[in-house]
Amino acid sequence: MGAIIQYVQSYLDPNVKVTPGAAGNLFWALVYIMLVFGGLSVAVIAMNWLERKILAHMQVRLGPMRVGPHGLLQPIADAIKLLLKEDIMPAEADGLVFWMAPLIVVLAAFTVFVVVPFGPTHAITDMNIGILFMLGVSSLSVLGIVMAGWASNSHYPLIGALRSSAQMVSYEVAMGLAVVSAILMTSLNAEGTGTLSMIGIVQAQLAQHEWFIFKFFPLGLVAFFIFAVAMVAETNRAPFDLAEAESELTAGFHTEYSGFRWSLFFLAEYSAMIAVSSIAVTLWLGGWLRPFPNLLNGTPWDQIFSLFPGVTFLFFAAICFYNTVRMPKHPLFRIQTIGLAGFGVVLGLIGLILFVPPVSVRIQDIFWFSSKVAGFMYLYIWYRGTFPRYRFDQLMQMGWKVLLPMGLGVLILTASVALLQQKIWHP
Amino acid sequence: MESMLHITTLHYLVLGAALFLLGVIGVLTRRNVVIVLMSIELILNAVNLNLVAFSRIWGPVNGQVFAIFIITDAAAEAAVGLGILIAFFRNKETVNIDEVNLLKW
Amino acid sequence: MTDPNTTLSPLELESHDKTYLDANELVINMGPQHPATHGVLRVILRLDGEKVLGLECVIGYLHRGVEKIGEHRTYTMFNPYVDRMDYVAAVSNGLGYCETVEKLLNVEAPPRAQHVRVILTELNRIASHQLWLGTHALDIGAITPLFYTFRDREEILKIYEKYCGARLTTHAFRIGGLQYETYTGFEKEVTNFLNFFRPKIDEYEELLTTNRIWVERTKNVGTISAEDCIALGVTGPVLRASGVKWDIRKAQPYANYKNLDFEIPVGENGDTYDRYLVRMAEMRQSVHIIQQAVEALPEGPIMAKVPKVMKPAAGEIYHSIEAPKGELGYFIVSDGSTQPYRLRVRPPSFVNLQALDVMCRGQLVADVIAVIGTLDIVLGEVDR
Amino acid sequence: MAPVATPFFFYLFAAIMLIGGILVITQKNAVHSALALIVLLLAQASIYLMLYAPFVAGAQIILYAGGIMVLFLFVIMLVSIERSMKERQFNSQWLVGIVAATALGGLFIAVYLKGKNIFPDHVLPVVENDNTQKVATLLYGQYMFAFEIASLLLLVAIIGAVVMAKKRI
Repeated sequence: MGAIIQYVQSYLDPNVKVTPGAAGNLFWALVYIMLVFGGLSVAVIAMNWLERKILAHMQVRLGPMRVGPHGLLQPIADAIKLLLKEDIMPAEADGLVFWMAPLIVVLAAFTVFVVVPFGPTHAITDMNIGILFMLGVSSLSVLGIVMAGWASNSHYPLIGALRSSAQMVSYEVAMGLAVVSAILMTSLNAEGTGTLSMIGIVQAQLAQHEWFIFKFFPLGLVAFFIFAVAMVAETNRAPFDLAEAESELTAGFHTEYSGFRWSLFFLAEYSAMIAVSSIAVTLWLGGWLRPFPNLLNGTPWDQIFSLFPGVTFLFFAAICFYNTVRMPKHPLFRIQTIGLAGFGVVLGLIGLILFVPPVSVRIQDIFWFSSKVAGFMYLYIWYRGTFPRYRFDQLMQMGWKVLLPMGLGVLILTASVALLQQKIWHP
Repeated sequence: MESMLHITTLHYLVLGAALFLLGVIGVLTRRNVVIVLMSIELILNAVNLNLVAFSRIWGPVNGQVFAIFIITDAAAEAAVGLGILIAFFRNKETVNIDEVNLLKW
Repeated sequence: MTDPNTTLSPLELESHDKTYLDANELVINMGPQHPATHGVLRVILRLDGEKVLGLECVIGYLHRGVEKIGEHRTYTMFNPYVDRMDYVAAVSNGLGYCETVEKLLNVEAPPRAQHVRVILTELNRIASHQLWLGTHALDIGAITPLFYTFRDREEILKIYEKYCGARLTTHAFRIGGLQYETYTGFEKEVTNFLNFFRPKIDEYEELLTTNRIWVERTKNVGTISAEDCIALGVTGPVLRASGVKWDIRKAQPYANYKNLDFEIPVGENGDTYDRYLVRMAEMRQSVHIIQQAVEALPEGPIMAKVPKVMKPAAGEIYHSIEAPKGELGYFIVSDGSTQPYRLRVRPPSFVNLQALDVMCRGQLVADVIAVIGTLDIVLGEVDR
Repeated sequence: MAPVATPFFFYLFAAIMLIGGILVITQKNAVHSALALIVLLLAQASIYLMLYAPFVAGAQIILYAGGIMVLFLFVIMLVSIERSMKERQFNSQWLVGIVAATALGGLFIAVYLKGKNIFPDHVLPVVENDNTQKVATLLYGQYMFAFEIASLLLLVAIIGAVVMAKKRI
């Protein structure tokens, strides 16, 4: 107990830089696992609500409005419904494989968060091969998808599984090339040694005073673009959602799944989205670094930027209060109005807590990282609202004939430019 | 008991040998070509395990480099082997290795 | 249609091929419960991996025997039934039926009635194309156009509701003219709708026409030549997209289309993208037609003199109109009694659906969905 | 500091690997075999981590579990396995096979017993962070030629697989 208090004290003291997730510190690794996975579940729930709302507003409709004020409790209602639903297994299915498939997908999607760096000290662990681990483990979810499709013993899931495995395997290649060109950039220091560690990659960007998306313009940008396309394909989302193309294959590999097992697939899909966005943020968008760390530096700017987390939550609270005022004054809406106001109060309180200096300093990294990831999440929703779906052969063509040569070209160019820079410009 | 708890290189080597034997038994006795191919993967993995264990005791990572080469080789082998398997299945409609007894079809 | 295999049905092909065993071959059954078959169409697909080797449509899940019912109802009583065939273009169905019976009776609807008929049918054409666009885009994976088109289709349905009280199966016309006079402000509301709708077409086009994915998904997909179209009896936008300038509104003008100025949009390649462009252009032309009809809306009676009990002279008649989906024809044989001796409908969806096999051979599974969408079939009309 | 529970984890993963290996060669259903093999490969990746070979562990996960095994599952799906499941699983020389394997095992045991003492008992101190660099230096330095040949091998394998598996080229 004393250790905990001591730890919390050291945590709140900005001068002490503890690394709670360091290897060997099993207790704090466990605490961080709880925190990250709790946060992840909340993020998935919020994402569910936000996707439905944002998509609805893009499509001139309201989205969920019934359960809770502005449908805020809808994801919880959905979760309860899914958990209470009868769990159906087709009679001809292969029981063991059918049972294991969603577990593998969920495990693969969740395990990658072990190395996601929410801040220099906010990570479960820092692995020497962090990015390799992330790519490797996230590629394991293909196995689950293939198993789900095969175990259902039905044509639509089988085609869906074949499609999605072929898609994920092909796009992994382009993705890997883009990642390699970013890792190459980490080696542009005096010693000439790069790193695969997720924290190391962000620190390399800090040391080079440049996010890798702007490095060797436009090479970093092109690599980022390749990754950004490949990551959408990798997570089977629109416009690459062929594996679960509703109009063609009903629901693809999870056609035969229902209830809890289906919700596991759902959970895995959203956490995989967050995971690949985290990779993109870490590799190209400076991870936990705040915007313009070089241009707007100095203590006053630091202080201004440290206000951002609190202000954001206060802004959300203000939106809640505004909508509370706009609620119909009918007695039927009384509970909803109170609920919305209460939600606003909670958000406002969180915002106020975030203004307390020790907290606000500590929360900076997490805030910037999460808001960058949130930007990607919005992009995902936007794509879904805008694009039609690619056809399978076009998708393959894009992966192998467009993104792969582009990735190779970017890799070679980045290497040449880096070599030139080291040998000629700064000998 | 003390020696049991202290993990030495020999432990890894014994594990590797056991895997190797399992792979050999699989290759020699199974009739399903897919499982035979998987048994070959088992054998390659056993070799990898030994290489990595040796590189751990002697220091230099040459063994790990060879392990990576073997993984590459396994990928090539799996691709060609499964390609042959598909061609075979298309003509004979079976994956039984005992039926592969003709030099032509 | 050059491949000799095309003469065999997919199921025959299967036995035909048995000597050559194929690990990838798959026969899958799409529908009748499938989100993209627009109702209860069942398609048996024979696939090589993702490639379509052949397909067979199985229809009849929505068969209600409309034509047989017609033989047991009087001419007036049968009128509402035709709305239930192509329920998204109910007004056109009604127009075709009323004009056929009028031709049989040798009556002509008064000019005002004809103008209102043109306005309502052209509105219906827009509504039908909107529904097509939304569902077609949804099939290809763009979910947003559906909501845009339904938002705007609502305005048309509101006009219908105000005019005759119904939104979908309107039963708007009567044999000999109209039952109801237009409501106050009808012209103004229709004009308002036109002004509201013109920029909306641009909005749809903005989402799709130049969208790279949309173009890639629709260009050179489900191509059908003009000869094949004519050989299969395909009509409507599908025929016009193949480059044949055939529109019954121009070729055999009915109602008062001969007084109205409009153009027939024609495509070149006969692929899904051209059919999309043709339908978009048709919506613009419909707006143009309605504009003229509203401006020239004459005063006068809305009902011709029609006997209370209709007993057309014995004989037979075929009359067809250009419904949103193609040529909608009615063939009625009268034996001089109050009921038709035989009634037969030539539904455009049914005839166009025959082209599905020709259009899908050699394409991929995803294209089958796109082609079903682009044919714009309504199963109520296919099965009748 | 040595990792906390090395013996425990070693025996855990070794048990997983052995059980997985036995399942691979005894299962009737090829998909179940493949699943057992995947579990085995992941356990082996963990053992690589215990041997301070993180890069090989990562390559094992990406290439073996995420690549090769997907290929296996893919092919198992394409070839229908219902028939082969009903057939006899082991061929007629199973006795010979087992005898040969046992003899080989005996040989292994003999060699290990004899050479038990040649392995140094001390554990080298490990700088964990430079493993990837060391591998890279060797791979692109000393073994550059082998690396190129490996890439050529992969190219040949791709072409060979396509030629074999495609119906009409």
